[in-house]
Amino acid sequence: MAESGTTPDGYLLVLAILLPLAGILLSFLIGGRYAERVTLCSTPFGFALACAIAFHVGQAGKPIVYAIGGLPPPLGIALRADGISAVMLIAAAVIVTAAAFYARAKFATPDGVRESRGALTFWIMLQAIWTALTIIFVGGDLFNLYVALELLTFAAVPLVCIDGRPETLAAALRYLLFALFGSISYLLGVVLFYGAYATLDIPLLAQRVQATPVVWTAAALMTAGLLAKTALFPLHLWLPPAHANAPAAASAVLSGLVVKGSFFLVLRLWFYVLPSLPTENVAAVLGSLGSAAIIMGSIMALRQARLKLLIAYSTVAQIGYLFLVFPLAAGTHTWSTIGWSAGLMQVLAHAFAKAAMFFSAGVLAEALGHDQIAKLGGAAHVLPLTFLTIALGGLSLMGLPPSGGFSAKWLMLQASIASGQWFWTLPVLGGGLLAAGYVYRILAPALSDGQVTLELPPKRSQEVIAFALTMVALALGFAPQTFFDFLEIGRPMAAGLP
Amino acid sequence: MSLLPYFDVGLALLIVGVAVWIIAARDLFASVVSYVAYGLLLAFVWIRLYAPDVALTEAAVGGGVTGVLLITAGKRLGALKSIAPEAQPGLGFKLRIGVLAALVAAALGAVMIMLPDPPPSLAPQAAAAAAGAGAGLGNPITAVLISYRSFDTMLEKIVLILAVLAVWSVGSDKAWGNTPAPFRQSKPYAPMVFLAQMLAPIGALIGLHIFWVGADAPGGAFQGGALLAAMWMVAMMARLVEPPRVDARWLRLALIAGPAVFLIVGLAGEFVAGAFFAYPPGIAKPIILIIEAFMLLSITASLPMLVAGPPIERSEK
Amino acid sequence: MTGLLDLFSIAAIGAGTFFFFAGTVGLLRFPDSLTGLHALAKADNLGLGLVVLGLIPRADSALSALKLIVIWALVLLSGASTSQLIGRALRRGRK
Amino acid sequence: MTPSVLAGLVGAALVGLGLYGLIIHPHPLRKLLAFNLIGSGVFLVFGIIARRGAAAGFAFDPVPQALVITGIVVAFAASAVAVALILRLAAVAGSVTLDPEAWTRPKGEDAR
Repeated sequence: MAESGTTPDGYLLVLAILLPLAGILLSFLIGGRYAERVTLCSTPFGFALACAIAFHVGQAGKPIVYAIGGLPPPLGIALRADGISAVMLIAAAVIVTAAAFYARAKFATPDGVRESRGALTFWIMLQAIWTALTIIFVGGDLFNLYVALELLTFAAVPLVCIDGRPETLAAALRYLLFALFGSISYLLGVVLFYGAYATLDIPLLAQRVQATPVVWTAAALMTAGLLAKTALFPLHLWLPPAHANAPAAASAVLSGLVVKGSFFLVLRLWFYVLPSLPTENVAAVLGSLGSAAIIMGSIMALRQARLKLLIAYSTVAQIGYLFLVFPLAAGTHTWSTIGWSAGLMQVLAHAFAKAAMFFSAGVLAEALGHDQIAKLGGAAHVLPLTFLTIALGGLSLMGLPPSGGFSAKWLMLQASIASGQWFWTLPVLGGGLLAAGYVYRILAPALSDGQVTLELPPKRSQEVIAFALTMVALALGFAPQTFFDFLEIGRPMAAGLP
Repeated sequence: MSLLPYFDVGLALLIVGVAVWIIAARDLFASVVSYVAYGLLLAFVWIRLYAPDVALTEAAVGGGVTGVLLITAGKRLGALKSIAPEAQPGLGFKLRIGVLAALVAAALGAVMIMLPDPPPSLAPQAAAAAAGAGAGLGNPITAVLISYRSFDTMLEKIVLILAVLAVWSVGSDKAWGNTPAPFRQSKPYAPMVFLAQMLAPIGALIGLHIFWVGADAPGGAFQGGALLAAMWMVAMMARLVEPPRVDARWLRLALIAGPAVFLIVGLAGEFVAGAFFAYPPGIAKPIILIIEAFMLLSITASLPMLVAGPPIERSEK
Repeated sequence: MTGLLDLFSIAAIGAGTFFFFAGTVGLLRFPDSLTGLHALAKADNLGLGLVVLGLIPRADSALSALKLIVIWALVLLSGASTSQLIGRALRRGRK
Repeated sequence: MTPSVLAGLVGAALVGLGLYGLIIHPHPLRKLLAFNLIGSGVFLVFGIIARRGAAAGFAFDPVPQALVITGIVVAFAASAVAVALILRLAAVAGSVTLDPEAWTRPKGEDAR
């Protein structure tokens, strides 16, 4: 029960949430170009807080906890940061910061007006996504996490249709309806858990749950809702139009981070709330859906005419890999640790690589005035840095060394073999080949001798930001063992529950 | 012997019947109107479940404000004749989805019967805590909302602000800084003006009363705020007042007041009471009333803005 | 005394229920919407008034009795106004 | 049958009906109504669980009742955002179809 007590460094978790939250309120009140300034000023502090949390988690070797209002669960709400929370907090801070600096060119408030629609919406919603993700990564209460999920939806949907074209409005509406279905399904699961155990606190639930029909129904409803929000095949239909039509800075955050928020809660549910349940069949179903997503998403990506749609379908495929973590990290076997490392590495590598890809696609679309793949002939000669970024990001998506994507897929193969579940190697390898195909489709014409004319010179700062994120994705390939040990902090083991 | 079971069964059948009609009605507007009736019927169920706080919320929001929102939307969509007729799905598809939905409902119904007995509950802890560190509030629901789950309640207000901004953001660039469309395009009828003039002050008084008693009796910031919001909307429908400009400083201030005060008090709690969002014992009740008063303001401002829609260009008026 | 009051309550609420019933039948059976509206107004004003009258002796305090009367007055106000509005909309729709 | 079991069955029926409507209806406003039916069904489940949790002198467990008030507010905000999107879509496109195919077709090919 020591779990529910506040640790001395727990206040960091509250600050990490309240910082962007105060930013939203301040931006909304004073408005205009201050919204941009508030965002840019708060990102370094948010990054510092995320690093401080990671430092404390690493030093203590166990989660840091804060009971809000000094009122511990079950009546109060607790925040908890473990290894994966800390890592995700840092990733979110880095990508949000990158998106903020990348977006300055497009979402500056124009001269001569005090406030503009697009700019105010973008800057406030970006901070709101950051707030919501922070709560999702450190939340310890299932209902509090529901409110955070809704916050995430309300922040993400307006970014999709920020340019107001009819097709973006339709994409945003579809996204909203899927997301609302997801939230309400999740909420129904939450209330069934409350009805069965009168608590919504994750560690308390983990101690109490038993394999009853009520628990299975609750878990199924929550999972179904979260899968709709994560866009796992066959609930992926909303994602490609939404992510491909949003402005590049928003697409990067949506594809790199927002879908990971709901995935993170699927992890929390099955590995933290229900580790004591026999979940082999569930893991097999999730793994199969993931495999189908890898294959279908990659094939659809191969068939797209627009670069941003190709990248969006690639997200559908890469999300599929995430779900292989369920069969590969199940239980307390020696190989489960490998599977767990693989899954988290895939989350991080994809977040950075995909954000970089969308940033590059944005630079390219601005410079060329279109993003038709067929008309990219020779574009690499005029935009060398951007295509280098796409090539290196593609390396991580394919799973070639040295990259985080390679580490993730290599560890997945290891875990499949070690666990005797060799069949999971097929989607991993097949997906890599198909990814090579769609990355080649972009690079081959671009490297050819064709002639393209630039409509606008590319923004050097934007190209550099994209390149920097790719380098993070590659650097993840050199992550030392201590990094993987860090990811294990606070992870409950099926046999010896704390 | 009591007649109540018959009343319950009748109410249940009526609600399911109206729900079927909402889904099955061919006409969009008929479906919308029955949804409003449905929201009011649900308030009865909440009374029967001993949840007067929820019943008040459901009647004010589920029936009232949502009703205005949906009827306005249905009317505006009906006025746009150019909307292409949608292809209806085939019978086979409907049948398959029908079976799926029936299975989900059956499974859920079975689970509702299988819930553990005796049921687990936090009521004893809530009762014990209300007497102690809690807040000294007579209404346990207000105590839970504002003390034990204060963090949820603050985030919910942030959700409302984001929703207001999301609604505003679908307007056109040129319209930014203007006012949303008036609730009625034409000159209002005299009876509407009379109704608004009579009802708005009385309703506002009742709203404040519901807010004030919320500490100890059913009611509170949300229920009172919803009523105040409804009165503002009635006044706007009668064109007694017009919707404010979206960049009006006072409006922005009113919208963020609730969560901002909550945030400041929450931060101060760390230094005064030893934890973020803790209230110093002894003066907890007045502090909570202050927070609730500002939340009342934010709710009153946000609900009509959500219904009013995005700002419009001058020529669209 | 209580017996007499109970009898009064039963009679008043029973009469109120009758007006609601008759109003509903009228709404469904009368030939057009305007006459239906007429029937509905009776149910709202008279029916609810009688129910409130019957409930007043059963209120626990003078304040709750007052609240019941206020509810009736508010329904009268909104009923009369909305009848006007609906009637007007019907007339305009007919033109 | 106790009122809470009855309300539980009503909640389950509403969720099923709403799910059916959400998938079947092509019109987004109808989908939104269906979503609200699911929402009210879920909230009823909260109400039942609160009622079942009556103890310690309370006729209900206050925690789920408090949660449901938050839930109703959030559901209303969601409806408002959806309505704003639907009306804007209808105003700029003259159609409220959600079918992505309809938007990728070249201009001028739309069925008149």
